Amino acid sequence: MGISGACRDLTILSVTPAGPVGAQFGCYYLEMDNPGLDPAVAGQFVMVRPAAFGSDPVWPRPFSICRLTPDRLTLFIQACGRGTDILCRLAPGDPVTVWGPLGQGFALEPAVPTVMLAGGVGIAPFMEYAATHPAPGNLSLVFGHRQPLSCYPFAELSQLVRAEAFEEKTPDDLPRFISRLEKTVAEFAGGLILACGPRPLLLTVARLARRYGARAQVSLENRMACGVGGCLGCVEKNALGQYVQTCTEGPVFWVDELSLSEDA
Amino acid sequence: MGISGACRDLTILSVTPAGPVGAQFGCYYLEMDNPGLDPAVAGQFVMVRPAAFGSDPVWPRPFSICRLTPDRLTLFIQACGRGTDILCRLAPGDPVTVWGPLGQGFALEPAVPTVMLAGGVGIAPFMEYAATHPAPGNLSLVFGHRQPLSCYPFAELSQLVRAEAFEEKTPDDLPRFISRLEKTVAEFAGGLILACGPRPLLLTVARLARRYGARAQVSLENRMACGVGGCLGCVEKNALGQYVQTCTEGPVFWVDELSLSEDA
Amino acid sequence: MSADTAVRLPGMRAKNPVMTASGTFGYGMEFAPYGDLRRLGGIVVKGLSLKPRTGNAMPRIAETPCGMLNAIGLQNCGVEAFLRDKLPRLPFKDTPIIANLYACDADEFAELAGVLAAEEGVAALEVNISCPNVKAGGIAFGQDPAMAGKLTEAVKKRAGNKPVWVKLSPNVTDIVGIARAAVLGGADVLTCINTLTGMAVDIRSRKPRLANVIGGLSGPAIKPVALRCVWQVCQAVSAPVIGVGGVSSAEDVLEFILVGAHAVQIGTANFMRPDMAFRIAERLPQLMDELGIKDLDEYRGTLLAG
Amino acid sequence: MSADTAVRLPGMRAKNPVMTASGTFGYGMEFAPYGDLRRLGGIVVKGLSLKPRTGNAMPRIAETPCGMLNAIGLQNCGVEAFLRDKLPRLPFKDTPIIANLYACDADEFAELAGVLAAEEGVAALEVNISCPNVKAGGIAFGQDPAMAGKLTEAVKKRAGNKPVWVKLSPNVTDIVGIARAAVLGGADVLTCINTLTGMAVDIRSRKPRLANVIGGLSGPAIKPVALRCVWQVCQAVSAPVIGVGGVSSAEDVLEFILVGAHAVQIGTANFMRPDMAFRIAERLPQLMDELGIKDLDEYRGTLLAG
Ligand SMILES: Cc1cc2nc3c(=O)[nH]c(=O)nc-3n(C[C@H](O)[C@H](O)[C@H](O)COP(=O)(O)OP(=O)(O)OC[C@H]3O[C@@H](n4cnc5c(N)ncnc54)[C@H](O)[C@@H]3O)c2cc1C
Ligand SMILES: Cc1cc2nc3c(=O)[nH]c(=O)nc-3n(C[C@H](O)[C@H](O)[C@H](O)COP(=O)(O)OP(=O)(O)OC[C@H]3O[C@@H](n4cnc5c(N)ncnc54)[C@H](O)[C@@H]3O)c2cc1C
Ligand SMILES: Cc1cc2nc3c(=O)[nH]c(=O)nc-3n(C[C@H](O)[C@H](O)[C@H](O)COP(=O)(O)O)c2cc1C
Ligand SMILES: Cc1cc2nc3c(=O)[nH]c(=O)nc-3n(C[C@H](O)[C@H](O)[C@H](O)COP(=O)(O)O)c2cc1C
Ligand code: FES
Ligand code: FES
Repeated sequence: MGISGACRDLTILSVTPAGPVGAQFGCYYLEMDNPGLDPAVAGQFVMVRPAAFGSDPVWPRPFSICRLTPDRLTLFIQACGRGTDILCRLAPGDPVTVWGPLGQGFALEPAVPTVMLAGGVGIAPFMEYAATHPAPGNLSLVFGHRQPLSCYPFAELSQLVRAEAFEEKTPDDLPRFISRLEKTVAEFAGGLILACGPRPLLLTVARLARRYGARAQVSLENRMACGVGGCLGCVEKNALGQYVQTCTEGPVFWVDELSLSEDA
Repeated sequence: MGISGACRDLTILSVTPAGPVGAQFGCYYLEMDNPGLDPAVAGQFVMVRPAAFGSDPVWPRPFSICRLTPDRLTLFIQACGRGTDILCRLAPGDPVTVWGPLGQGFALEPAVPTVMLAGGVGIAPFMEYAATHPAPGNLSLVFGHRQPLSCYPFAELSQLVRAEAFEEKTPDDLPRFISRLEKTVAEFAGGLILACGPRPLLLTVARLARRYGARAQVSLENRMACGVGGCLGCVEKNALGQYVQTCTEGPVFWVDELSLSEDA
Repeated sequence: MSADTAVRLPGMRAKNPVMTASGTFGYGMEFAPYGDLRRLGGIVVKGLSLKPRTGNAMPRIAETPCGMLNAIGLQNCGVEAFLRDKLPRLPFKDTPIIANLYACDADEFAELAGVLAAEEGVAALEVNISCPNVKAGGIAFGQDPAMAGKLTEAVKKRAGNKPVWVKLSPNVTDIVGIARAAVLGGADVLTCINTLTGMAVDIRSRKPRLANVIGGLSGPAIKPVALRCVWQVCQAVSAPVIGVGGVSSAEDVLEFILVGAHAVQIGTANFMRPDMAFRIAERLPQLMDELGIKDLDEYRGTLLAG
Repeated sequence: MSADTAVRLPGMRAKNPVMTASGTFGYGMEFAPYGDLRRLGGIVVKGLSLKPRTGNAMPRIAETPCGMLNAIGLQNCGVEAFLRDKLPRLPFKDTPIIANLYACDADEFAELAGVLAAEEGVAALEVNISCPNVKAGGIAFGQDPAMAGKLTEAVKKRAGNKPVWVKLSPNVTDIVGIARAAVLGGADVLTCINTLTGMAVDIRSRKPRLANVIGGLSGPAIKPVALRCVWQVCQAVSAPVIGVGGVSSAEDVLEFILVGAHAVQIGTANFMRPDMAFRIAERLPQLMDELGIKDLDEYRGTLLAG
């Protein structure tokens, strides 16, 4: 039995706000010691359960691996509910249980022009992707965001790859962002498109990829209870109409493997 | 309507270990700002609910007022379970809801020789009692404890009143402590005896008080859900065989008001 | 504040749907230091019997994950002392005071109803046919449709012009059957739900955590069960339903109204902080504004299901 | 380690009472990276039907206070694929593998039992007469004593020498009545309990949180109800009972054994951390040592009640 996926009791090293933190928003880096997790493929995730959860909330929380090095696991977390609030208030030394890397990561085709389409915290796995890509010159990022740009690791990513940000301030910005996406998908139709972010973004990318015959992957953020294929709660309908587990067969899927719908 | 008992959202100022802290034990001082609680009678208590409880545990936790000054509320808390563990891990700035002073405190008879019999954290209300007593020369303390003496505010109390400590290390120490108690009860049979601590201690004091015809009060630590008389969960049988609420009629009772039994 | 929180119920008008649940708010005055009782939509007082009751032995309460067990055993001062000492102190002109009735058989229930029906200060009679914590009667009434129907009828006959609320137990195979029987028996309003029967033990002392062994489970833990019961009952009967079980926020109030409830009762959450019901009543119109809900009639039962 | 955790059950011996609950441990292998499956007292696999089932629409799960709702709808690969692809990979020689059966009527249940009874790797058949998440059959079998008895009989006839476990629903007025009927029908073991029916809604979208609207409540929140059911059933029948519902620690295991259970199943707690069942199995003998419990037979059902 490999140690891949085994359940580890780690310790928080630091919790750092990524930028300005407000009553309604806030993004944080969580750093933990890494006592020997298997190397990750960017796009894989971990399940996280701080001791502070007690029996409520019951579920652990899934997070993309933002960065995994031999001595550090870094997550990039947006405080947006009960669980993430508790996580982002942890202090150095606090115990947290982590299992992973889990699931299927993004395809890596070093020689192929690749664009990362990220919405909000969907930027997290692209840190690892860019940092481990052998030819970052072939990589671009298009990033849509609502919180101030300084809340995200956008500056860091811009140092590694060609990066462009698009702020969504008013409802009018959405159609403009979508046409920006359309331009990108068309441009990369012969390359590789990777998307991570809110479901509406993924649905748009899937639709555009189909229209332009582009090869595209999306990373789903379905509700997960176990993260290891045991509960059948996280499923998504595949192209054959069967339900497949997002946690083991995904979270990253080729868009043509799925028949994506609004609900999840 | 007075503000007595009104529910206040306070802020933790400090959490300080009272002495050595081990895996199995640990006592802490919790200091909070006091935005205008009513003055307390020593022996009264407050109900405490940190925001960190969330929905679990459901109940707030009752604590004796260890010290209440116009600008500070201090509690002395032994970490002994889920709720107290959470409380003793709070950090300055953390929000906590408090209501009180609640219930009936200890009798104050300045001219009468008074002995405080405390077991473990039962010492907490006697800090307030000694600090506010007009004639501390009439006060003595007999203190039974299992954790190291430095875990308790014993040194501070010794500065104010005549104080004696008795460490219970082995099961053999118990009968010796009980005979020490008997000596004290006999000695103060004409004075006032106040007891606070684990139920077996209180039962012993009640029994001895009866034997020596002493006037004695005990402070009960019954399980409480509401602390304000609303749930009828904390009751104790009075001398008439009726159930009375410990939170409103107590926690301090004259021993002859009650018919104390083992269970609670 | 533009949102209208008012609720019309048979024979009464509540300024908001936030009431307190029987047994969790004393006789009302215990909570007066923590808020203005007139701000509440209604106050259901501790279960009353004809004669005073001592209640069960200690321990009577135990904490459980996101909930609690109780086996108070309906300790109460008796209806007479209530009417003499407690009711006059309550602001019954401003806030409906609902008496919660407990008795061992239908005759006693009817007699109790008769006594309370004569009181101006009592706005409605809530019949507890679902108490799991007493030996005689109690829950059995609430587990059999025929008995529930007959009992309701007996109470209704003596209730004069007071609306009769029947409080249902979730400890049944088919809560809808009981609900229908109660409505046929004359119930004006259904209260859903009383506690779930549960138990807790101490592995060290090997004793049950309640002297009564079995008790009633309440608190946030049971909210999903309460919502399901309210939803099912609202689909089946046209009498107004009051949702009870785990309500601890204004959001929870709207959840119950969304599945069809007219109002809610706050129970265990009153123990979380004694000003809970007041805070929820204050927060509700703000939340309605945020969600663009103008009044509750418009929102009630609009769940997009199926 | 001096404590003996072994448990004798009809037709099998478990090295410890820590089993996993159906639907919460996949087909077993999903959890192999997190512990040695041979360390478990038993593995109950995801509910199986004769033909593969797609299950319910999304969303299928929702978090609730100290618990969760699910309406998976018994998605499974079908008994054939299970026997071909899953069972051979499980350590059935070292740990009892229990098949959990779901079907729409008694004939189908019997047929399924026949298929499974022929398999060496299957230690027992657990009949799910209590699933709240499927339209046909499901919970109805578990809510009527006569139906529960007949169904058990039908399965037992085709079960050959495999012990038949019947899994009871808590959503009934009288669980003891169903338990007795199942035992009369030939049940060798009773599993208590399946999930409580519950519901959750989203006040903003006004949609139910489960596409199926109603789902099954599980997790620590329901432990008091599960303990009460196990206690009541153990008082009434002599068949061994397996306790399920909110078990998430070795202490919880002893609570169920104290009220009379032979073993327990870990369900929702497997989601809290995937090595949960392994950790509990490892911790149990230490805890028994601490409490001076030499073996479980000595401790079982010794609650000091009444
Ligand atoms: C594979 C994967 C990778 C993810 N990576 C990141 C990341 O790198 N950074 C980040 O900030 N977030 C990430 N998320 C989302 C993150 O898991 C959720 O924001 C988090 O679980 C919300 O928990 P909460 O308790 O704060 O919110 P809640 O109060 O529980 O709910 C807030 C919202 O989050 C949704 N949600 C709740 N639980 C889950 C769950 N278990 N899975 C998915 N959605 C849930 C709810 O439906 C609700 O809409 C990822 C999700 C998945 C599935
Ligand atoms: C009037 C009063 C004054 C008190 N003063 C102090 C004090 O000054 N300092 C101090 O350290 N402790 C004091 N206590 C005891 C303190 O309330 C309990 O230790 C605390 O509630 C335990 O909570 P927990 O979650 O840590 O323990 P749990 O994990 O809940 O249980 C540990 C033990 O504490 C008991 N317990 C749990 N909840 C309560 C409750 N609400 N009331 C009473 N006992 C409970 C349980 O039965 C169990 O035996 C006082 C209790 C009362 C009633
Ligand atoms: C301590 C306590 C005492 C109760 N006493 C009564 C009672 O006397 N009559 C009654 O009908 N219900 C009684 N109940 C039930 C509550 O009114 C309510 O139906 C139940 O607790 C569920 O709501 P909750 O989860 O909000 O507490 C009592 C509940 C508790 C916790
Ligand atoms: C996601 C999920 C799926 C389940 N699927 C099944 C099933 O297929 N068959 C069955 O008998 N019980 C099923 N159950 C019920 C559990 O086996 C168990 O009886 C219940 O969850 C209570 O235990 P717990 O609180 O430990 O989870 C399922 C439970 C959950 C949470
Ligand atoms: S989260 Fe449990 S199967 Fe995917
Ligand atoms: S704690 Fe509720 S009445 Fe005393």
